[in-house]
Amino acid sequence: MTHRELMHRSEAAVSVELETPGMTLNIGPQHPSTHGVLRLVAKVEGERITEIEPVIGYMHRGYEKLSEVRTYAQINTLVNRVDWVSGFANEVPFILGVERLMGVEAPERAQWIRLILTEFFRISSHLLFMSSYPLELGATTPLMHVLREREYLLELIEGVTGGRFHPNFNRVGGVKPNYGGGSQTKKQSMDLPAGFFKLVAETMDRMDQICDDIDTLVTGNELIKARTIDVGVIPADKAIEYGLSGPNLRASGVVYDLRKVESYLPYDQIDFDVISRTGGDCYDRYLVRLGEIRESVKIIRQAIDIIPAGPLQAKVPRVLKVPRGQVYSRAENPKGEFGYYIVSEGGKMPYRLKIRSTSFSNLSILPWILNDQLIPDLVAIMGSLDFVLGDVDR
Amino acid sequence: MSKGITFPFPGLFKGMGLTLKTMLKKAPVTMYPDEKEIPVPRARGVISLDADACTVCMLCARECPDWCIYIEGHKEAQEPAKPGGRIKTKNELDRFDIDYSLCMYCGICVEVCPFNALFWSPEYEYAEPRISDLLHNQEKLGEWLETVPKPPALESR
Amino acid sequence: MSDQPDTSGDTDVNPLEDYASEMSERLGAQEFSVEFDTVRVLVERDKWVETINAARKELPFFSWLSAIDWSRDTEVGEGVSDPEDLEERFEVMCRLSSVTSADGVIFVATLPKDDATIGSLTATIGGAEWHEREAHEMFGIMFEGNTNLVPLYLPDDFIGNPLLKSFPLIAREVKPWPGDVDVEALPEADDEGGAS
Amino acid sequence: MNFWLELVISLVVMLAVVLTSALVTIYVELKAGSHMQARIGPYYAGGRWGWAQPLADAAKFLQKEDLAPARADRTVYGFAPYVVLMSTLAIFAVIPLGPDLVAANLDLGAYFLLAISSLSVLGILMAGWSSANKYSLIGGLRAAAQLIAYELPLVLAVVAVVIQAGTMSLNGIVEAQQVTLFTVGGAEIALPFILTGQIIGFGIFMIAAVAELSRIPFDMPIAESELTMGYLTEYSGIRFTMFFLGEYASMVGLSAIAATLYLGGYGAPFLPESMANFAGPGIFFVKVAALVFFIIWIRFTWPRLREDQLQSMAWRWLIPLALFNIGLVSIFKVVF
Repeated sequence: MTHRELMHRSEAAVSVELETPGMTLNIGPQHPSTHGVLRLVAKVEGERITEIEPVIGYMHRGYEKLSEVRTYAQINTLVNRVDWVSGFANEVPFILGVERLMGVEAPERAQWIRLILTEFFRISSHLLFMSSYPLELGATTPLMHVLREREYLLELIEGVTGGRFHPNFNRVGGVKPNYGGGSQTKKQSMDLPAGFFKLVAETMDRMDQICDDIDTLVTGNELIKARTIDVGVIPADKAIEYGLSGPNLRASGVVYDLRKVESYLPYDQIDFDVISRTGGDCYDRYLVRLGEIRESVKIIRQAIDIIPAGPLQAKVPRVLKVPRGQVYSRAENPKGEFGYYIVSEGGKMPYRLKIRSTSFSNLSILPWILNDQLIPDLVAIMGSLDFVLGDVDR
Repeated sequence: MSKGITFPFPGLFKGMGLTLKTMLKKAPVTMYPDEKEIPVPRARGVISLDADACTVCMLCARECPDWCIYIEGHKEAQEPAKPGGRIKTKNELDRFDIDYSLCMYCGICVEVCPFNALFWSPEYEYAEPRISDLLHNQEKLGEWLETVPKPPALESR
Repeated sequence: MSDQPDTSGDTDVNPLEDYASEMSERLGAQEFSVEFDTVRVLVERDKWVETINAARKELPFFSWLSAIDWSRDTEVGEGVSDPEDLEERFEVMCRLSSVTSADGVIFVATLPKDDATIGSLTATIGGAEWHEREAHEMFGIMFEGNTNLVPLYLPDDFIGNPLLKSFPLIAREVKPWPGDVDVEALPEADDEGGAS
Repeated sequence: MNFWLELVISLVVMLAVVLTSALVTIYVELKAGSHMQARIGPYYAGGRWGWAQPLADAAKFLQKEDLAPARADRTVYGFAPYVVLMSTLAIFAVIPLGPDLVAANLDLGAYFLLAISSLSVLGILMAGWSSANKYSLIGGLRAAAQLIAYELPLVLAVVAVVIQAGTMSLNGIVEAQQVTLFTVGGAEIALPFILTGQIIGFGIFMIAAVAELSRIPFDMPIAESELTMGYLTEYSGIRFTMFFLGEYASMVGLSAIAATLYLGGYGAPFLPESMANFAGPGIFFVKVAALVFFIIWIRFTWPRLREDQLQSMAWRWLIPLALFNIGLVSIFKVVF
């Protein structure tokens, strides 16, 4: 008999005498476990949640509206701020969509650089989860250990793109080819800096090491297991119905990874596995992400061996005017399916840009999954969904 | 007990071994004010301005997504190169301000500048107690110019 | 993008075309279009819920739901390319996709501006609730059957539907554009590029 | 000696010992915890190693405004921290630092300890209820539930010690651990209780003690990721300092009890009787420090359990185990 059933039974026995009226508990918008400004209005009886209403929008920046007054190059600086821990991975589907509308294709080297940087950001995003999730369960040390290692990765990203979080490195038709700024500096290429491959190899060894450390500190820890196994189980049909994607979907037993099914970036030339689990509980979601870090390390190791020399950007007009058309372009963001529906009316700015952000859909399951859970499990479940509020509110 | 938990709780004690090991090692910390963190050459720290190169073409101010660059200028007549030659007009920069409280460090202005006037510098120590002090004027932007590093060498492959 | 069949050229050989036509025929949809690998199937407003529920048998994954405001009255950004021919309307879009392949279809329903009402998907798709709430507050579209159409992002006392083309973007109106002060005409960047 | 003089001296000495040990514990937690997390921790305060950090923190807290929520029950709210601190200080009155170095040598020392250490929950409940904050209330109630669940294994573990020692006086218990058990090559060997059949009891005592201290992995009453700060949510300034000091003082206090009951108190295997009053406090300090470090160590390694898991652990595992332990010790006592 599980704890939960026991709890139910004992509560039933007690509630005959001790009838307590419910209470409304307002969690957030300023609360340590809401990752920013999520607010949850929970009706609780004791510690058990009987009804929950998530209130979002405290960080609504109106990116869809702002995009309508910005050129495509300017939008690129916005979209990497939607989910700010995976900035580059957000730029990729947007730029791919614009490229599809314009009929340009990025040169091969640019595609590989995109792939490598996307995987960097995947590791970075998952490492952030590895640090924040144990913190939500009360363990403070993984945070420091993991962020320490993530710093090496961010420095690597900064060395290539100039930005740690918001690279703004994708350009229509490739990646940023040169520094810009007049004839002298314009010629100075933004290609990978010297020693990059060696540094990547070293950093990837570090990533393997930190994965082992995470295993020691978190995965094998019995208290973590007690808190996460069989907690917050999302069955596959519910996950599909609510549009959960990425590791959250794969933990429920649906093996669906856009890197395999959509043919974008040269993922088809790389040998990697799609990590999935079948339980759908918090522990499985955690394990899928940990496995994906290891897979990404594998991908990057292969990619730095394959990457060919060549130009960074295809020929594109100086002033970007995108032909009329509508396109839905999506890619596997660290958190799941990230897509853009771009409606162009032939101008310099899109007529409408719909951002299909991952966390928005991932979080929409909250009212269903948090019903009849305990307050401590609320924190465990919410954390395991790995959302970024900027990605929810856009 | 939930599944996957075995009695002597080996995981708990393995974790304690790791924290103890970390405690005995030297902490990988840069002691910041005493010891400066050196950013990579490409780091987007602050934008520096070479005012002499600027021709007040307004491209950067127009392309800026945040509208945080303010430029003013006037035309000035220039002495003709040889006596009797045509009098040229030249644009003189009066004001070039970047409001770093609005800037989102995207680098579009540096990219679009056609005259080698804007550069990225990796400097980062310009936090201010008052938000209005984050508006850097022409002189201040010019001071950053000497901190602009040479671009790094490129990977051979 | 590299290995995708090029759809902007000859569309006859595109397998997506066959897929879309078969799909729309089976669902009894009005028409379909395939551009840039994006399959759009037009659905009658009255058959919206029914069609999507039928389509979920093979495309179970609910990806997103949103709308477009096709309008001549454009306060922000660039308007449509041919304002004269434009039929003012809302398009409600819902994307379903497979969880085994790259297949995915965007279902589109057209709503007139004066009667922007459509059936709600929330009875069968739990995830549609937030998306419908968003479309409701951003465009003012009513979803019949969704009992919880309270604002999702905006404050409770907010007036207006921000994503309508006629809704001004205040941030761009309270501050003058710094690029507006002109000293001289824009130099032709291409000519000047190698000058200095 | 004059009774009053003795009282004043022991009061001042005990107070100094308690406050110093609390501050030192805070410092060790800051510093050791930082290094476990690959950080430096306190660095500037006081010049070297940031040794003055706890003092600086205390000075900062004292300057802060003493806030109380508008709807708080001010009397209870203001009084709660002192109840907690008082119950903690009282623990130290009976802890023997040497054969004669004890503020009050009670015959029922162990009984007094258990009674007084559970008083702190009263203060916590007062704090939780009077704050007029739902998080505080839940935190306070969790603390109460936790205390009820863990007081029992704690008492049962101590009962086994009392049975083995045959006395409730703490001095008596320490002396019972100095009794020569056997001789090896002329050296008289006396072993603390942890090595003579109380290993299970020690485990139960430490688990229950950590639970009573509300520290990770049992810090559900505070649980900052769930309840922001539990019953401490609304406290600031001097009252928060009282809670803070109280927490660390009781950490030292419970470690001192554990050292006395299981680790032989001020005694050491080869320590001659005559030296006990001089070397005793040092030896005792080392033992307490080891236990305090252990508690800090697990705080920086483990996550937090869930309240219902903690309850089920207490009622389904610890209490039966403690009863079993009593039985075992009793049989042991009767047979030998």
